[in-house]
Amino acid sequence: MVDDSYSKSYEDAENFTFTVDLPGLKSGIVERPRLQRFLDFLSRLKNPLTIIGIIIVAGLILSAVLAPFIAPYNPIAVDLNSKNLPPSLQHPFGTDGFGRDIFSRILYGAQISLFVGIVSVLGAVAVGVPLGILSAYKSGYIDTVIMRIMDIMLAFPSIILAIAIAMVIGAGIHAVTIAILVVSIPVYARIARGSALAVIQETYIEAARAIGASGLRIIFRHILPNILAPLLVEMTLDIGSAVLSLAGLSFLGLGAPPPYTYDWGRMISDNFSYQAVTRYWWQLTFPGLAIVFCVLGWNLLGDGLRDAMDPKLRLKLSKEAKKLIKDLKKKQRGLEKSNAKKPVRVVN
Amino acid sequence: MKKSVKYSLALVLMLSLAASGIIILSPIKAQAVTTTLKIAQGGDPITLDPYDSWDSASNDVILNIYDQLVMYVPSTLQFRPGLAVGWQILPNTTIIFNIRRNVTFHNGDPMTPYDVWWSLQRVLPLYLRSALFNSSYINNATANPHHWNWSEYDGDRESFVWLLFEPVKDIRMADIGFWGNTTFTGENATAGDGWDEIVVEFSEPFAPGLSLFSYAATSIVNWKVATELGPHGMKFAPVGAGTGPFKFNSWILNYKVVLDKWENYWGQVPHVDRVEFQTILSASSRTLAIKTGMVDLLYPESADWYDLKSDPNIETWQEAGLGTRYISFQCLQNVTGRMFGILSNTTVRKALSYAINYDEIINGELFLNGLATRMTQPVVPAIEWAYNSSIKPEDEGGILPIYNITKANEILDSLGIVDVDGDGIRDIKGWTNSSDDFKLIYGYNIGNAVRERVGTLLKDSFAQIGVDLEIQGDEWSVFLYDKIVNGAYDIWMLGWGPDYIDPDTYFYPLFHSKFIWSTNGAGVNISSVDTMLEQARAETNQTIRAQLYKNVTNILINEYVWAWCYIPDNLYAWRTTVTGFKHSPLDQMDDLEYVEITPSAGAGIPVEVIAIIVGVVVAVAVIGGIAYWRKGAPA
Amino acid sequence: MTANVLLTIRNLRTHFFTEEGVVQALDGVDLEVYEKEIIGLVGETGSGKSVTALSVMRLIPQPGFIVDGEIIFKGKPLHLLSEEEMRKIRGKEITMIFQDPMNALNPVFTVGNQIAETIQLHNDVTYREAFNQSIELLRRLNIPKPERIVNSYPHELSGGMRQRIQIAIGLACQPALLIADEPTTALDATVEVQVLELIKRLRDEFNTSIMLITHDLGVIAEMCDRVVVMYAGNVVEKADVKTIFKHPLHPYTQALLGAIPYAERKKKSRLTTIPGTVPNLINPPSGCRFHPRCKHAMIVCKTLKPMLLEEEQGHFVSCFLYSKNKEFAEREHGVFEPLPGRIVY
Amino acid sequence: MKGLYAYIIRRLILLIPVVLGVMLLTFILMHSIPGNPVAYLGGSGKLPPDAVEKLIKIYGLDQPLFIQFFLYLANVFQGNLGTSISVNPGANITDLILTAFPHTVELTIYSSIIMVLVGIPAGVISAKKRNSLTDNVTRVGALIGVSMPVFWLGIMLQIVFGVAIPIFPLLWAGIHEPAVKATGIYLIDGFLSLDFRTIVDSIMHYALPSIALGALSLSIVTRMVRSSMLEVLGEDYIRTARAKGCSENATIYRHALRNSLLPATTVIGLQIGGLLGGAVLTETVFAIPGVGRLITDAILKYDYPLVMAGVLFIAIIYIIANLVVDVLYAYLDPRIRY
Repeated sequence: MVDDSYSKSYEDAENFTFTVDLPGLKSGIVERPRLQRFLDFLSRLKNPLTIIGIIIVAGLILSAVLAPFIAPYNPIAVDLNSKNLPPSLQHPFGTDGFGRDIFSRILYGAQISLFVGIVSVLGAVAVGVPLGILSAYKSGYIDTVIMRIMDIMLAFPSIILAIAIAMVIGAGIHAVTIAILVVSIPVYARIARGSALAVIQETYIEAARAIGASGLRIIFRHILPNILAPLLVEMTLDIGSAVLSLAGLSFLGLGAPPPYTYDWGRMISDNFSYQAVTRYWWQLTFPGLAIVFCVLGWNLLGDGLRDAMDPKLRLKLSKEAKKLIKDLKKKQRGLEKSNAKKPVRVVN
Repeated sequence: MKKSVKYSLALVLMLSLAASGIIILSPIKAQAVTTTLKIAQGGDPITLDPYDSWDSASNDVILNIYDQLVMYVPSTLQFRPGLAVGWQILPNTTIIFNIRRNVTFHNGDPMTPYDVWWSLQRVLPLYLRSALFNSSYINNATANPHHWNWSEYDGDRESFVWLLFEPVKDIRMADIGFWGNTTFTGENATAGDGWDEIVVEFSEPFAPGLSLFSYAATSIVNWKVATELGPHGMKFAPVGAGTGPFKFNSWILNYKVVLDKWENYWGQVPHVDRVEFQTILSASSRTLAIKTGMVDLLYPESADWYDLKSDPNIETWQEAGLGTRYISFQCLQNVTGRMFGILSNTTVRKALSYAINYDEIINGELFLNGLATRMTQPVVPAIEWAYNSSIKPEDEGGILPIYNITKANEILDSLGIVDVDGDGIRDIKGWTNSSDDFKLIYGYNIGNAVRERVGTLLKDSFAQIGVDLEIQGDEWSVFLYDKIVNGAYDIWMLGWGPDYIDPDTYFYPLFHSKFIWSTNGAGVNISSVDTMLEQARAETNQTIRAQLYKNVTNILINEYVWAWCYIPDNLYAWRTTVTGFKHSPLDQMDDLEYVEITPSAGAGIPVEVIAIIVGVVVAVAVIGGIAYWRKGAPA
Repeated sequence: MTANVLLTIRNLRTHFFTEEGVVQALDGVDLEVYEKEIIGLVGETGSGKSVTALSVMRLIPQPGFIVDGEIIFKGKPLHLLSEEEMRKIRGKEITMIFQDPMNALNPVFTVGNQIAETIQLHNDVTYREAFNQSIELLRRLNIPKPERIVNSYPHELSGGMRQRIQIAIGLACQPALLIADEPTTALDATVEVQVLELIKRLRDEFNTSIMLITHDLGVIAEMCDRVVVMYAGNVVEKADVKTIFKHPLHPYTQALLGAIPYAERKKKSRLTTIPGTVPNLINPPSGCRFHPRCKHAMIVCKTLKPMLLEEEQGHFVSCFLYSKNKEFAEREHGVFEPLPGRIVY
Repeated sequence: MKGLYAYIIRRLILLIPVVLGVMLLTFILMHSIPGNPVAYLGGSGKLPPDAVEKLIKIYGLDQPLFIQFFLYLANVFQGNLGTSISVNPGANITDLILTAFPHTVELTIYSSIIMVLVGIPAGVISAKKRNSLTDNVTRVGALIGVSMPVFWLGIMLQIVFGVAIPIFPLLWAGIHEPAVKATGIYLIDGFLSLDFRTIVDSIMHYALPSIALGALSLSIVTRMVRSSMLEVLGEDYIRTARAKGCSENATIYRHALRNSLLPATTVIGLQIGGLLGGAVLTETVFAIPGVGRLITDAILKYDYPLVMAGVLFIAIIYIIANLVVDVLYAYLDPRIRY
């Protein structure tokens, strides 16, 4: 009953265009070399939003990797002389009740977010995709069983199921990671199954079968490459949502135990007090902003990738066109007035 | 188009007219007919059945629904007659209570001595209860229809306070002696016909005996109601079970408990018509609630204390409390295969107690925010006669350790515990069998922010003395009933609230070696301490007792069994609309019958304005729909 | 021909401003439609036929724009009208039928509803009346059981029936001009014949003139009075149907008539299906757009653009092989020799 | 219509295995909780051994697993979800959840109203004015909305509209209670008892939470509607409509909107699940005594039975919601043959 139809369909949102029947294009076809296509792909990533996304994600990864070197302070070192300091030059994002530098903590927090996001998504892919391909390749009761299980998992609101699983495993980063991983398995299973089914219909698979290629070979040689694109996009987007789930779970206290309290969601829940709400706004705002930017970055990147993956003629008016339209409109307005009194012109 | 504009105008007019009409007609103009006292609590009560209540949320409600034999003079620690008009203490093994007459339960039943007896026996240890029920004088089922099923009744669960009642030997109604040979009709007996005495016998002399009967747990319940309702009913809806100033109205789980004024209260009839104990989980929400006047009274958060203090609409009260908070060390040797045993060394414990930042814990904003005093010994200052005021922390010229990293380091160095492999952590080879690094486990119960933060603090300062601290959070019951008693932690923080106002409660359960796997989690096992505590318990001469307790105190302090942390203040905050609130030194909210409240006008945007706004919004929505319909489908 | 002109298109230029570049879909189309005639626009797929039609309807989707030229319908300059006025003309004066009957009807409304809508849009009638009128209309197109048809949804009807419904929508307001954009391509042969019959009959019944866009010369031959041959956004030849089929002048026309395999029926080709390639209309061949494929191609063809001139009575052609163009070409640069011959087809 | 009923019934039958599966999953989770189940079945405090025996008997813990599962099923179908162990020890979980549920429902209703009344128009407009400033603002806004943690938005709203500009009440406590408590949903009860104060109070108190909760779904719906709108605008029948001479608005609102709303229905259905999940966080921030806060509290107090029961409950509600949406879809789209 549940599917990711919406995520699939604002695929088109970003780069939708009408399609016109334009003259003589067939004769324009040429087979482009692979490199050329890759270059086109890159060139299509050149839209401002995507670039922002790339920058953000790169920043995240950098800050996660370089945190020990670039972070001005130790994220768990207590400094009781500088408690609750507002943002300043020494402490760009201020300090918390223990005098710990929020900026450094956020930098380190990137490690946790990235770890959980990437590991959980990769894990989900590693489990989900084989399942999906299997159920597509071996249709029949295997297919039914797998897909029913997926349905059942999808019958829970994801965060709720994640809560339950994390509860069972016991609080901690690993628990949260596993929870998110498990929850996002069905998505990939479905995607893989869908695309694999589409591919299997193709004649070249028939051909491969005909020449007696082994199932594995067919899967690896023919099916996998073809479902790679949608998977990549979905993964990128999912890392974002994984970060969100992580934040939610650790806000509920299922996240990292101390001393790894520099997880973003946990920073918010730890600092969430009347004092913080009324006085120490920075303790709540900056970790939240970190989450927002992180997720935003992944989303932008994902959307950009998707656009680049299945290119369509995107509407972009060149300068001349814009100018032209403007004076066309002007002309028309002017002439509408005039042709009101213009005598009817008879042509024969 | 024009048409729809016209329509919309008409509709807006109509709707706003309707709205204003509703306003005029609606009952909002009439002020609330009842005066309600709203109290914010940090959690839902566990139960409203007195005998197994142990958390403060339940206690506060129960104390207002039920009465006890002995009660406190408001905002003091003096006893006053409760449901017992008086009592004699025969040479310290027996107490005789004279039951108050003409007291009626909330359902109109008169309170009988049998009710008292029945209510008291419930808190006794199981073996004692079975003894009572099966004793010679209550042996026939018709006389005592429920003697056979008392255990099902309480779900085989002993009262949480049963330990305290161990010294009780027998509870009986007076004159049992010569009634014994006649047929017993106890439950029909009414006060005043010679049955109005309750005799409590202790197996051994027990000085603080009287205070046992002031607990919420020993509240007097209507046994008929209790048996009708059964455990579940008593737990969640004890209608008519009590004699207290307020009678139970309703309990919306996880939301609020509502109590109504009980007009026929034997004492001061309440001024307010209704009391609501609202459950507001998050601390900040509670603070906001009282600042915005959504509730009238609460125990404020120490973090937000100064905001409330500075608020002109809010009055606050602060006084030294009776509870203590301490950091306990695992003093036992070689417990169940764990590495430690190093903490069994007094000097190491001393060193560690120098590495604890007491000042931050007491004054830090994340901790007590200055609303506590340094704890210097097991007993609190409020009990002057047993308190040794000469014991002070070092900075005040005393001997108690204060936060002093260098000294801690020196001590450890002098012990020869040094960092051999240069990983920044001292090595303890030779001290224990297992690991090399000096590594300790700090335990706290998840959800207790202060203890968790103390862990963070300790980890930091212990790192400075080359001790590695692992912070481990556990759920409360696991924390208490599994981990601590099985010595799974090396260090942990706990609090102790007095069971009764007597030094005994601060020493006996905590340091007597017979409680080592339960309340004496530190595993203090000093024979001299044991003997002195037993003496003090039996002794009635206060000066001698005082001396004994002071000796014990000295031993414990020099043994560094605990790091004596702080004594939290009792904090109350209430709106200025509330008058006559009696703040109890016991940090509880009984005596609400004296509270008066002046209803205040509700703040916020006037309802009328919002009414109009809502009307317009609705109108626009409707018109939008209509317009779409007209423009859209002709079908 | 003395019948007076209904629609005149002069030097119509419609360009699409894509991010790849400016696609010169139409550059300088000249044609006129007389009253009560069936004029056929023929040309290989996407030679600009549909774009011409859409330009007339002023329905060119973004980013296409009429850059230049004039469209005069009954003396009204359509290219100058405001949207409001244009809307009054669409569906009432000029209507259009689209190729794919599957998607051309709105799936969530009943057929009757959609016909009635058209009627209601242009005449002041209640929905009920409009609905009854639409039933009448269907009966006039002698469609069986109109009462049942009107209450059914498009997906419940056959392709041919859908196409008939489209025609009904088109004729709901007795338009003066009905543009049929490949009305029968998606239908199978038998149905195709019926639909064409219907159209032909309607011309006399409603005396509308019909612009029939197709790449099927057979259809042209049996339906049309006059033919306009288009190639790559230009009108290369136009004449009445006999002349065209008797002696075509333009090499392209000849090629078409010679049933050259590369002019086979193709489905619509969508620009979007060619990643990042440069369509040849973004920088079209210089001079005569046909010259790369023309077997009579001359140097001049590469440099200059021939004009659409009248070779014989009512027979226009734009090629340097003929008449004024020829003279002009010779005058311009005397050279007159074929390019090194290349086999294109 | 008849077909529709048949369809509904078929869907209901198809639902049974899913529901059973959901219960099985919950059961498995319940049983993979570390430690001895009696430890939490008995509640805090130590139990005498015979009591443990009794409990094991009562809960049939000595039975083989699958029998236990059937016991569990039987209990659930009798509406008996077990007893809470640490939130309200001994309380019947069904009561707990049922008392809490109306508040969650109310919150969800408000949020979905926001989601629909704002999301759909926003999507339509930004699709209509494509690549205009409005469109870009909407798109970026939606993107940010998609990437914002619910609870954080809640806190920010509190800071801004509760502290900085005190317009709305900061938390749920203090809401005016209706005289009639028919549904437990205060808005409805307010209307039933014609108590205007309650209605207004309900709206005011739920304003911030529902905005915080609705934001995410709102953004998703906006993006969804926009995309499907653009997709539809490319369809042939839109061109037909224009060729008929429909005005721009008529084309968009009559022809395009209906078609583009069809896929949106599914998404909105899915979002109800999102709302239920988000309620857990929102109710925690705003101290609304709903199912979500109940679950949070249970998590903090390790009340395993309560958490699992809550999860099961929400899952079931979610399933039902989706069923309703599917039926609605089938009803709206004539192309679907049921």
